[in-house]
Amino acid sequence: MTTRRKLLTIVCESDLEKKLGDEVMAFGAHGYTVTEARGRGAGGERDAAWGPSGNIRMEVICEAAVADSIAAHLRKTYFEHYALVLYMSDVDVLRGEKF
Amino acid sequence: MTTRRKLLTIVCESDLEKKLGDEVMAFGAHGYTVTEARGRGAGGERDAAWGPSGNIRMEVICEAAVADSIAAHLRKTYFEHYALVLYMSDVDVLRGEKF
Amino acid sequence: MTTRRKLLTIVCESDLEKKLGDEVMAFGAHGYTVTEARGRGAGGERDAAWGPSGNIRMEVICEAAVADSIAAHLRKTYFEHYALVLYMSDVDVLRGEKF
Amino acid sequence: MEPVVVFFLLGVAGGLLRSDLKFPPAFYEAISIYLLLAIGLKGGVELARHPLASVIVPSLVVLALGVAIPLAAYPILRYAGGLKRADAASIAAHYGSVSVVTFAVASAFLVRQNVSHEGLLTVFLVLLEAPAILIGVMLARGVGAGTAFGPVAREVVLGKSVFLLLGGLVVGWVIGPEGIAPLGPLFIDLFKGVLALFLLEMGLVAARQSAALRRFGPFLLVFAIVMPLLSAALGLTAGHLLGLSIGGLTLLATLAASASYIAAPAAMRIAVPDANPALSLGASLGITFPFNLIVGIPLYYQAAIRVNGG
Amino acid sequence: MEPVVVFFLLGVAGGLLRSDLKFPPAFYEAISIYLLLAIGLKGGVELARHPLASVIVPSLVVLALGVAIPLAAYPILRYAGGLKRADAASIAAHYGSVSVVTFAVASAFLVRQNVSHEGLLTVFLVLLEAPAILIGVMLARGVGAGTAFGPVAREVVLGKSVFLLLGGLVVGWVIGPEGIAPLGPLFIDLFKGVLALFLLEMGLVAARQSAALRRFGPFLLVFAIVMPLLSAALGLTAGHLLGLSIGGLTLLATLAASASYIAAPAAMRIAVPDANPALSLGASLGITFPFNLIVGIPLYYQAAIRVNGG
Amino acid sequence: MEPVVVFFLLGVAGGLLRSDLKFPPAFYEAISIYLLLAIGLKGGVELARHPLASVIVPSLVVLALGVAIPLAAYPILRYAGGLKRADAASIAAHYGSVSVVTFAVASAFLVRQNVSHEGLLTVFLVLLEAPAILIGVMLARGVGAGTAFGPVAREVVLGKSVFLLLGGLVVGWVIGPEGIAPLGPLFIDLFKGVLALFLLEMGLVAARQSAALRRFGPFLLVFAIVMPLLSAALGLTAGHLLGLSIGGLTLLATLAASASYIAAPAAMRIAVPDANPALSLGASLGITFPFNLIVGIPLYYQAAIRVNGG
Ligand SMILES: Nc1ncnc2c1ncn2[C@@H]1O[C@H](COP(=O)(O)O)[C@@H](O)[C@H]1O
Ligand SMILES: Nc1ncnc2c1ncn2[C@@H]1O[C@H](COP(=O)(O)O)[C@@H](O)[C@H]1O
Ligand SMILES: Nc1ncnc2c1ncn2[C@@H]1O[C@H](COP(=O)(O)O)[C@@H](O)[C@H]1O
Ligand code: NA
Ligand code: NA
Ligand code: NA
Repeated sequence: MTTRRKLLTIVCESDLEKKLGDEVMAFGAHGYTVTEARGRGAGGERDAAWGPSGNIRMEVICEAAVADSIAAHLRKTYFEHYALVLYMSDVDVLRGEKF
Repeated sequence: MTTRRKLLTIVCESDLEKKLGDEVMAFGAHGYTVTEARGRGAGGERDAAWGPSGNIRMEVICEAAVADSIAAHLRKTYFEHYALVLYMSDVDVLRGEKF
Repeated sequence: MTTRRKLLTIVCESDLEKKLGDEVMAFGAHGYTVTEARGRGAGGERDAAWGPSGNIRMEVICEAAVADSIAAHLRKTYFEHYALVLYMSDVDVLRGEKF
Repeated sequence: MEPVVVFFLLGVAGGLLRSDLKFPPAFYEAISIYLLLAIGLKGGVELARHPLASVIVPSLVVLALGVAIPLAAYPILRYAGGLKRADAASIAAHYGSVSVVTFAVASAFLVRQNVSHEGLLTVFLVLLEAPAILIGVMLARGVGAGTAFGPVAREVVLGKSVFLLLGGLVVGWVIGPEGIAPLGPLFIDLFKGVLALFLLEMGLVAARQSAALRRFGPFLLVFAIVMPLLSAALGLTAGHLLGLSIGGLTLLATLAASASYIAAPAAMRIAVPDANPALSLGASLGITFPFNLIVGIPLYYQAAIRVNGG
Repeated sequence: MEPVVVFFLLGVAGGLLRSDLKFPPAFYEAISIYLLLAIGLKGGVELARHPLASVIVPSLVVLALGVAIPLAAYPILRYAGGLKRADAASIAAHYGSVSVVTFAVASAFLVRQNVSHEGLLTVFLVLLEAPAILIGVMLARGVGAGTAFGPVAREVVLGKSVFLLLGGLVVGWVIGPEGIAPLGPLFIDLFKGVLALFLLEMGLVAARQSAALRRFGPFLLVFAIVMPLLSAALGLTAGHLLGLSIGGLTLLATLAASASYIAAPAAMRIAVPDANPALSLGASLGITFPFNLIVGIPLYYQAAIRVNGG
Repeated sequence: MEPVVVFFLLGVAGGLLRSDLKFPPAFYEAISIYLLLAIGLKGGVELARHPLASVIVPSLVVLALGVAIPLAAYPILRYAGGLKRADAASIAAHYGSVSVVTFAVASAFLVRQNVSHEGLLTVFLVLLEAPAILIGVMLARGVGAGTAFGPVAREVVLGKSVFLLLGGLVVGWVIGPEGIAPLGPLFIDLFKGVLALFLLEMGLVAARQSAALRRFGPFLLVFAIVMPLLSAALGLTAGHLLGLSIGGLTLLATLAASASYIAAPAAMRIAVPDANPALSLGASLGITFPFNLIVGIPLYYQAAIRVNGG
């Protein structure tokens, strides 16, 4: 009944939302989910108290190969200059063909 | 110390929140967590700019059997007509008897 | 390319955010991500309609040992008197040294 | 052109140009709450000036109007438009119910024309919100044994739109003109400015809805312009029966012509799952809403003058 | 009845009927920030009219009141009510601290009665917010060696309630009457309307809180009505000592009688984890808050007339 | 001191004392939308009083100013400050662009001095927002073959700041003085109060930004105070060329001296990733913004008097 897919979660500064969304789709994902977030990390506290200090948390369910290519792209494009954290895990989805 | 449980995550249109919450409990879950979300998928962009275009993201930690019966119910009830995505994974919880 | 780490997720009443954030860092985590949440559980409905009824959802990616010591601390400190749910899973991260 | 409508056009421009302007969801919610409550309050204060008994007959006429419009729309959608049952029923519900903001713009229009209207009109607004939604559910499901209308009725009446309008009406009625005075700076003076902000946001949203509609061919587009004209005619007829003033006629025609995009979508989404919300919202918000704002309201006003003068 | 209280009742009705109306959390927060700041500002402007030295003695008396009330409440809760130590201490803290919104409603009440009051009262409001919370922590933990009050004190004073009230007070005092004039349309004229909105929301919340209270039996219910009366008597006594006017007496009695549901819950939740927040919020917000709004304020006003006239 | 600046200082105090006061993100957003739109509207209504042709030459002069300031700032940052290319370019863009809130405070300052200004100034505000950002991107990337300015230009012009200012300007121009009248209670009367709220929030934020700056040594600190003075001189020169009044000169000098912390950061973050945002925000928001509010505006006003009188 279920199919195994990758769940790729990205936490990064809000300013990247639009660009990231487009890129994720371009790499072959069929959708994503975004929530507002705040947090702390190597770049200090990002408390979402005003525009430039907010984070987003983006989740992408996709095939492992797509997840890998998105991750590789983000690593190359954003790791050096942006506050961005990325992690992956396995999830079981219904309607596997959707992702 | 920890017990293995299922984490069932549902992303769907906000209008379903109340109904879904009640159903999830009726199927034997003992709680759930909801966050506001937006996203993209087969149904296009849902950007939460106004009421009808918002999503929610609901997480339910429960026993595998409960997760399966919730998933089956949602598949039957909502897949055809609603923007709804659902996935499952294993998590380790403290106080396993709580879930 | 990726390293395995623990993803510790905590759902609890908003009032704890500041204290919890500090404690998590003190136990050796290098960051965390917070989103606003609401939910239902043993303590009834927490619908975020006003200050005292809101939840937060905090995610910490860290080494397994750190996750365990945070979990042990939270269990000891908060389980008895606070609405707090906690679960763990494995995730694969890039830049493992970051976490 | 009514100034607040210019804000709507700015929003539409932003939407079409894909500006990244977006109102935070909480801001949109807060403004909605304010507008609904303020309209209710103002209506309640007006109402306090009339004996309550005089409300009963007009209310029944208006309820009939709220039932007649969706019943008239449904066969058009189903047989002329060839839409499937659920969609026809859902769209009929949207057009039978009302748009609170269209009502507010029409009121602003009347103020600019120095035309007054009966306090009762806000009661009509509240009365027209719910019945069409119930009719829509019946049309979709049939009036069979298994159908439970209770939950839907409950949902609509305790849903925030009706609750705030009705609640405002009752509070306004209880506290009366002197009670409202110290609240006036918020609920009266700011009203039009907040309405302008809301219309800016609705312009952004409407631009996207009308884009979605393009996929569904010309029938809905024509329907979304012709149906309000038919409904307005029904509204004028009912208003004439009730002997309304020119202002009252204009508002009742506008109410009839307007299509819901807040209460109806939420209710239909749950009660009639197999109706496609892109169709009903595309028509009601993407076409009928701008049409009424720009063309409809002045037209209904002209028609009201003829009806009242005739 | 004071108009804003009618909004509260509407909210209670919505809560009891389980309407799906809900203020977005950000809206609730924004309104709170506004109300606290506006009250502070108004008080600060008033204060600018008095020499600062004249504030010292009254302040000490009021501080004593803020210590006395929780010390009086604690034994009642602990021994008459049989509550466990943490709960008795936490509830005592809530009742010793104050409800800013109850204060605002009492001020509105006085405006309607055409009764003025001393500018000092806003200072009293700020002074009464914190001490009871510290007393509550002491009662719960004992004044032992290991107890660190610094963090709790810091938390309360820099917490947003006290910071905004006190900050507003200072800003109002600095900019004075001419400085506030151009800010008046926001901070003065809109005040009562925003208060009405807030009371609508608090009604929704209070309805749920009082439901939670039912589980805990009749003692708390009685306490939540009798304690404000006792505290009001203490407040009137203190006010009489200070020679306050009828308006000032009414407000000080109201402050004494009111129970905190913003600052105290947040502080007690962290400082006294084993106190059950459903008890303290159920009593303070579910019973005492509505009681003061509807019955208490007019009563304290009558009492103030007697005290002042006597 | 201008009253709204006192709110800024309260925010700074809260930030330094680490108060837990925090505006919800949606509230911050809502206030920004309001302020930008209100400024645009007011400017548009003013503009409606002038023939449109008279705008062209001044606009070109002001555009030149918007290009000149970042070109002047860049070599200072790069060679005197030893900053790397991307950082120098990004900071230059921030200082060439403008702070809408600084402009609003300067307008409020002029109102208190009873000094009027040309309606054109809001147009200048809009015109100065974008060019420096494009110059900054060019400075960072070079004007090579592969550089696509289209997306950046699009981003800035359809970004919410410029869209709301420009949109407000157009709407104000279309609806004119009578159209704005019923919207005045929201967009005019409340303006200063909302500005005060916004400044409170910006104080909280600025306190944190200036802390971040400490890590980067004294050069940026000096730059953040000297650069506005240079820019103000350029602004006064341009304004003198255009024959502006004292009020107009003050505002143009303030615009030139102000540094962007809304539009520029968002654009530079995407277009020049290797620039460190802590540097540019630390300088523009942590130092220059408070400097202009407290010292700069009165200074530019004095200078404007000399220039205009000389
Ligand atoms: N160890 C972590 N666990 C969870 N979230 C993190 C962690 N580290 C960083 N983050 C999130 O990622 C954002 C950027 O991280 P950084 O680039 O390390 O500053 C932070 O603001 C957090 O929201
Ligand atoms: N591949 C995906 N990964 C993560 N979230 C998704 C994905 N596809 C859809 N979603 C979410 O589920 C919602 C409904 O999806 P859909 O029914 O495909 O339109 C979207 O608005 C997204 O928030
Ligand atoms: N089974 C569950 N699955 C997901 N979230 C839960 C669950 N139980 C509780 N929660 C969350 O944890 C919060 C506190 O739970 P409790 O202490 O059980 O009242 C709730 O308000 C929910 O947000
Ligand atoms: Na209608
Ligand atoms: Na008290
Ligand atoms: Na500048």
